[in-house]
Amino acid sequence: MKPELILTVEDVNKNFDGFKAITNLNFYLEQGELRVIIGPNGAGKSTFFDLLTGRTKPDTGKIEFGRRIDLTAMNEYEINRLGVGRKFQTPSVYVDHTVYENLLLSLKGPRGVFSTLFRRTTAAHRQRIDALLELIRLGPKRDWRAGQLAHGEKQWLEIGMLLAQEPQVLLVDEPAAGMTDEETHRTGELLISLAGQHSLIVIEHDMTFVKQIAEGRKVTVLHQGSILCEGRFEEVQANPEVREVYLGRGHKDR
Amino acid sequence: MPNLNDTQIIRRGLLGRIPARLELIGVIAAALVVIVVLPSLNAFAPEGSAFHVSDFTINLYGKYLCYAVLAISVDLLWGYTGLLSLGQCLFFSIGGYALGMYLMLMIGKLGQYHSDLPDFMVFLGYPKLPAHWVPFHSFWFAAAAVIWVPGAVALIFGYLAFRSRIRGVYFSILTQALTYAASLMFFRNDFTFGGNNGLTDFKFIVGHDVRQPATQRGLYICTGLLLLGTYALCKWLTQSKFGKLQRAVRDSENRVLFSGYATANFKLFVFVVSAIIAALAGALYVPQVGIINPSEMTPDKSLEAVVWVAVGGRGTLIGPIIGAVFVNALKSWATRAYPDLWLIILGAMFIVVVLFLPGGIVSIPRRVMARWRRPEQPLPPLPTPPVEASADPAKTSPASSAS
Amino acid sequence: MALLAGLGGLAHLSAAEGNDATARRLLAQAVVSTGPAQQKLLAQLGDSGSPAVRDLLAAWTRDEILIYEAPDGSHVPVVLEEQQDAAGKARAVRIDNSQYLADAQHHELRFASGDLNAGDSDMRLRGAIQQALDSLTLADPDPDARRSAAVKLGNSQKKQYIPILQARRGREPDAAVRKAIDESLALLQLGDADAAVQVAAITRLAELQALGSVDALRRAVAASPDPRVKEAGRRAVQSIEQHISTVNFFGTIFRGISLGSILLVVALGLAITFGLMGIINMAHGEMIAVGAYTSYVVQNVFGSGFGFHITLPFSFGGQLLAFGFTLPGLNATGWWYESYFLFALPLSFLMAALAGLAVERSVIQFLYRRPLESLLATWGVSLVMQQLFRMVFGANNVQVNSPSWLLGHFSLDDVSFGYNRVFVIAFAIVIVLGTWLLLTKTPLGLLIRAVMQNRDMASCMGVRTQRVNMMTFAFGSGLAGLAGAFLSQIGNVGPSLGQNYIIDSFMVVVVGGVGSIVGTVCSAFGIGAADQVLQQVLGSPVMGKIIVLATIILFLQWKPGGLFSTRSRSLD
Amino acid sequence: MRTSYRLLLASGALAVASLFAANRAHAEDKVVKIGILHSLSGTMAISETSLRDVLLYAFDEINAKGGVMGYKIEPVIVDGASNWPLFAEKAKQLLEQDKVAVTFGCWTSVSRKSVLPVFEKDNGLLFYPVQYEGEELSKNIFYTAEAVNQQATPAVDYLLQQGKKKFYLIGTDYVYPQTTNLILYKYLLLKGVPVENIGGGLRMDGGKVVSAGKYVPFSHTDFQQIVADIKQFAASGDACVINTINGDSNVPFFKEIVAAGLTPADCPVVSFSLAEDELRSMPTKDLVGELGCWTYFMSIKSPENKAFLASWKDWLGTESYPGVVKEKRAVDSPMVLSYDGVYLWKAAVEKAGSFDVDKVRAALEAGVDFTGPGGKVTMQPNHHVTKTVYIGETRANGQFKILKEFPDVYGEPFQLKALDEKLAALGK
Repeated sequence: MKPELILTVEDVNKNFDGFKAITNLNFYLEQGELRVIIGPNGAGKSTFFDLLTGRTKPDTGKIEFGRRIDLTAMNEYEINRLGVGRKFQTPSVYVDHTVYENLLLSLKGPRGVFSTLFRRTTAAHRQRIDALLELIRLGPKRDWRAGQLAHGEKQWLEIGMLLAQEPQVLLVDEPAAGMTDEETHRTGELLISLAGQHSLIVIEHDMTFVKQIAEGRKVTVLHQGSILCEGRFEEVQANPEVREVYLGRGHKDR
Repeated sequence: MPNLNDTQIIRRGLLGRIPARLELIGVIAAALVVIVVLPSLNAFAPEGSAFHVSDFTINLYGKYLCYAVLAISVDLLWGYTGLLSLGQCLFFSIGGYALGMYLMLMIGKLGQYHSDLPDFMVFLGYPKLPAHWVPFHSFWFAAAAVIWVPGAVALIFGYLAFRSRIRGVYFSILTQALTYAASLMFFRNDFTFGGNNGLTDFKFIVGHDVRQPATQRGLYICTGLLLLGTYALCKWLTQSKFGKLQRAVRDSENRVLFSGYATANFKLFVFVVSAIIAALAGALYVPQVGIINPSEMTPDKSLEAVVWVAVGGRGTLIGPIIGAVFVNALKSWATRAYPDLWLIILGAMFIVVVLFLPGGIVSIPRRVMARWRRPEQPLPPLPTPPVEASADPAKTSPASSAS
Repeated sequence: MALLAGLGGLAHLSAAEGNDATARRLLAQAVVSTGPAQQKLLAQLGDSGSPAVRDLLAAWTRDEILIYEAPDGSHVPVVLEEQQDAAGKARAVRIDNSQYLADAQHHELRFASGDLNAGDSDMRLRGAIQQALDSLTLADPDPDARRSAAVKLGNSQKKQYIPILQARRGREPDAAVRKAIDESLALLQLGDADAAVQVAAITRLAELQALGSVDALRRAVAASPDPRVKEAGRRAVQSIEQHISTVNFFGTIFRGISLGSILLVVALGLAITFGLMGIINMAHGEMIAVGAYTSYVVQNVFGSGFGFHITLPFSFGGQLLAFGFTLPGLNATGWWYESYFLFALPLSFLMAALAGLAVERSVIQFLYRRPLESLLATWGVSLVMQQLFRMVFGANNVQVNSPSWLLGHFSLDDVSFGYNRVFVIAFAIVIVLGTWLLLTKTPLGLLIRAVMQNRDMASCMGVRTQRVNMMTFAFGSGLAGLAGAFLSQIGNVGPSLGQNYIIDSFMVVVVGGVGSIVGTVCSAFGIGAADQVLQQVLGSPVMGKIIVLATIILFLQWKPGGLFSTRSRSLD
Repeated sequence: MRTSYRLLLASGALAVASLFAANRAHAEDKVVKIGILHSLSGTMAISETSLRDVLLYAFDEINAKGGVMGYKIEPVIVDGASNWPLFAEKAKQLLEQDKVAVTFGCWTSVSRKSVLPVFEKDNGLLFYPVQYEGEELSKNIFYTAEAVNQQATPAVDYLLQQGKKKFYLIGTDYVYPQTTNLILYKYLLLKGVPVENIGGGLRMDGGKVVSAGKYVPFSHTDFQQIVADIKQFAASGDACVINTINGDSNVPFFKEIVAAGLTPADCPVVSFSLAEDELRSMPTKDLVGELGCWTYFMSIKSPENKAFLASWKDWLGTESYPGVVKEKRAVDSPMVLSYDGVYLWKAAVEKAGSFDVDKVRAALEAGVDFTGPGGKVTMQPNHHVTKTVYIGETRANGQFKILKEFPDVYGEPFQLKALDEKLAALGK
């Protein structure tokens, strides 16, 4: 049985003032899949996420969620409520709030103005937050303000905030940036453990990390706004074209 | 606990360190002095005694309290939500005009022409009261208008602005344009609100002679209660989950948006609430100063209100109150003692606060304490990158983020 | 001025000596006489055709004919020579015989301008002088002067001018003047008793599309019982009104472009500081005022000098604090004085750039990443600067005289083009081109664009970003200064000058699209044109302005990034 | 490094503090306090500072001659800062805290409107010196100012005499121009000028004209359209412009007039808000021949005026009040009317033998007079002043050449109603 598609992207084009950011992109993500996207700078990776999350509207083409829902007609928060969570390239947390509050604001639940005014925080909520704190290993720093955290910890916190939303699809942009090797490894393990229950797209530059999470999985290489090649990590690695445009220029070009 | 930098001081303010109960006691004590003690001394202490508070003083303080409420409304937007509105005085004035219209009609036949029409309509030859003036014979209609008119204006403008994601300085510039357009509108004589002269020469408010000290005292007490109420409301707002979200929007709007919150609705809600607060302040201001005219709604006045907040300490509730009272008291003194230098004092104060004291007056004790505790640790000479510059990847332009 | 008239009188002497000598004597008599005698003398002067007298008559209307009371009690009308001695006094030329005024010992007498009283003239007398002048002017070598004289005679509704005009019509070489004469003749004939003459005159007016004749035509139609006159008049009015709307149409276009140029000139500096650098400079208006005040100071230095004195309300050791300084004047006159504006332009740029530099170093350099706070701090700067202007230049507006080459206008088919307006359009084109060249074709421009696009990156690449910031801000401020220099020529110069333009400037930049010079240009002209068209349609400048502002707010709904957005996303 | 910086700051602060501490002492024993309530900062400071100066001059002059009934005048100067609620606050301060005997002040109508309730409530006394729209009569205010019939209507009379047939009305959109133009509109109709000869536009409400003329907002700078309109209006000759534009906007207006080639000979402009003081900041060579109408001109040749001007100049040379500009000063009607007001009040106090407001008011209403620089001024029972109206035309030196005088014009604040009645009687 063929697994259900969770994301369908077909013939998508996007121009910025004449600059072709995305050209004729076709992309399919299966339910529970973990997909890594690699590609040199300017390949259109972040724009791709922008398109998926409603931040940018495509000029042409269709983007569907679960084969039914047209994402191009929706804006960021509607798409998020559908179950698409996004982690930004540089960590985006509420620096003035404590770690606990950061997670509290991200918990799945009603998102209206009045519910934030009148809904009380229940014991269940607190338990869920405690569990998440455990997972991202920030339990001891529960009452620290997010602005005081180290870079890697902020990455973890953001991942925690993403998980608090209980999304179906996680879009993760360079999660390992600024982390120690040990932390990076742990992040990889976490992402792998999420696959199956969730669908994930991970953008990454760190080839060690990519290798860790993409071993045996499908990898997409973006180049100049379209897919250069797609396939198992090992195949892609061996592809001479890929080596030329990307690997050939050195691994960590950031 | 790690070092606090300036921005953190701004955000936490003085009261961040004071236990909630102590703060509550302080607020109640201050409220008692303002709302009970001062008016009592005005009413009962004999004139000439050391305890007597003159009618003039009560009236002056009443004005300051109105400004304090206005300042809180500015801070609710700017300090807590990061929206620097240069149009708060528009709402303040609309509130003032709404009540002013009622007061105008209450003059009745006591005006210059002994006509039921306001004087300026008589001599400009208006045959009858324009239709939109008629319902303002009712105090309750006017009181309702104080709330719904500015609320509606804020709702419409806010909806348009937030829907198209206008923020930061663009929001400031647009609110400035809105205020400017509105003041041009009100300056027009044809607009039936008295043009440049505005509304003035009030006689009665709900049956009381507005010029009597007792009435003024009553208005003063109402203003004090309004300030207390505003403080309580904003305290509740900013401490609820809603308030947390407000600050989240200020610090990282994209994160909030990508967490499934319709940030525009939140901003709109704050904008409308703060417009209504400003309008209530304006409505109480007008009978106390006795005039409302369009120069109250020029962009400069709104900027001045922002100065109060900045000087007092933004992102706190006590800061705007201190700032409004302090700057206006200074103004009352300086325009008398050094009229030529007043603008220089105000301008310089603003520059100094922005550059060297971003936390305002309320941050001073904290800064002093921070120095005293760690003398070897110098204060940051200049504020660190603050609120709106927080790293937010989605703010970069698509051209550069299309990596 | 006085000397122009005096010298003019002397120069013409040889040409038509006999005629002029008589005319001058008549004039001298006219100045000191009153009532009907004076009127009669003036009528004679009008007929004399003496060009020398014309300048003197004009001088009379400007109160430049002065009366010297001789020791014997007689009144001698004179004009003062332009050449002044060290004491500011000048020789006096007698009107009657064009000799220098001298006392009994033949010593030439010298006077300062305030020493003598002016020969009396009031509005009615000036009317009479004007008529005499008009008759004389019909023979003026300058066609413009002839034309305006002809128009005036036509409006006078006095039939006695018909023969004068007809005589001139025969000799007139200039087509425009002929047209004006025809128009005047027709207007004068419109009052004829004969219906046929009236109809001919009406037809002629319609052919000539005479703007000023509509009222007269309407009156004639109403007054005349003759149906032919009524019909012809009705048609003529219709046709001329058609013409008026055409004139208004083209006039509005021109005015829109000129207003757009002014907006562009004031907003261009802001497009640099706000658009490129992201600094919300609320003191931009004060930079404009710096430029305007610089023009004022330059004007005074070319004149009698400039000085100021401030007393602060503090005492120090019992002495009030005070300071000030004085710049000596060049006492330039004539074209040399009039050229002050050409010197004022670069100096305005320089002074405003220096002021910008000072503001950048003292305040803005700390606020590059805090746009909202730059807004607040620069507002403080603007308050301080306004008050400094008041202290140095006084709370009053100051007096700036436009050079004569910026006054006046020319007309094309009844659409008038003011020289100052034409100048601002040219000026706008020049500074936009200059700015564009600087930004795109020079190394500095490259650096500026690099720093503005990515400050950190540029800094990493070894660009001295601090310096580039300084230069850019100074440049933007300098442009504001240039705008100020120009504004001093069309408006008032006062401490709050800048406040009148600050909101407009921001609107122009925001509508144009932040960071886009092309956008600024388009939005300036768009807003200027919209403003003028709305004013024309609504008949109310205020409503026009309000609607423009409302439209801008709505426009930003549609295009939040402005016309030429460099970002395709929402505004951050 | 840091320490020295702080030291510098601290010593700077100390120096500033010591400056503020310096004070000027008054050591008079018998004094009467008089309030001066003008804007010394903000937009209106341009005009109002001169009034403060002339008041100080008048006080010094009176004090030098022994004061008022032996009391030396002590001025209490407050700044309204061009902020109307602040005017009300300052008025309260003067009346309730300083307990001044009388106040001289206000320029704009709105400032007067804002302090009026205060003066009525506290039963104070205010002298108001600046031409205004009338339609007001408070028992606590004495208007030495020109009423509309002491400025605008005489000017129109003069222009009609000069054979002008078409009148273009233009002003800043606020109550003074609106009211004045409405009065003039009715006045012109009454004088037989047809409606189509009154330019600028009309606005009707319920079949009645409620606004006549063209209006621009405050600080308007772009007059191209309007001047083009005037030019077309004036193309047929015998036209003139009635200008009630306020303040700053006059400069761009006249520059545009000059640029369009509209000369005073073709189409004179008569302005009601430009006096000598304003002309100092105007390019006067472009204005030569344009008209003005006031109840005082600096060029009046009476001995009183000559003496006044000489003594004023001497005073400027010797006074030591901070903020008084000494150079290039002009004197104009509002200043002289302020000055006249001081003497009218003094006369009334002396007549009443008391500073008591009610008694002084009664004395004023009974009629006191004073021969000032502009001629004799007499207080009327209706709180306005009978005085001489002058029509003048601008000269290149910023002075007016007097063309005509209307002696002893009775100030009449309520014009509109009277005109309406007259028009109704004529069936118009």
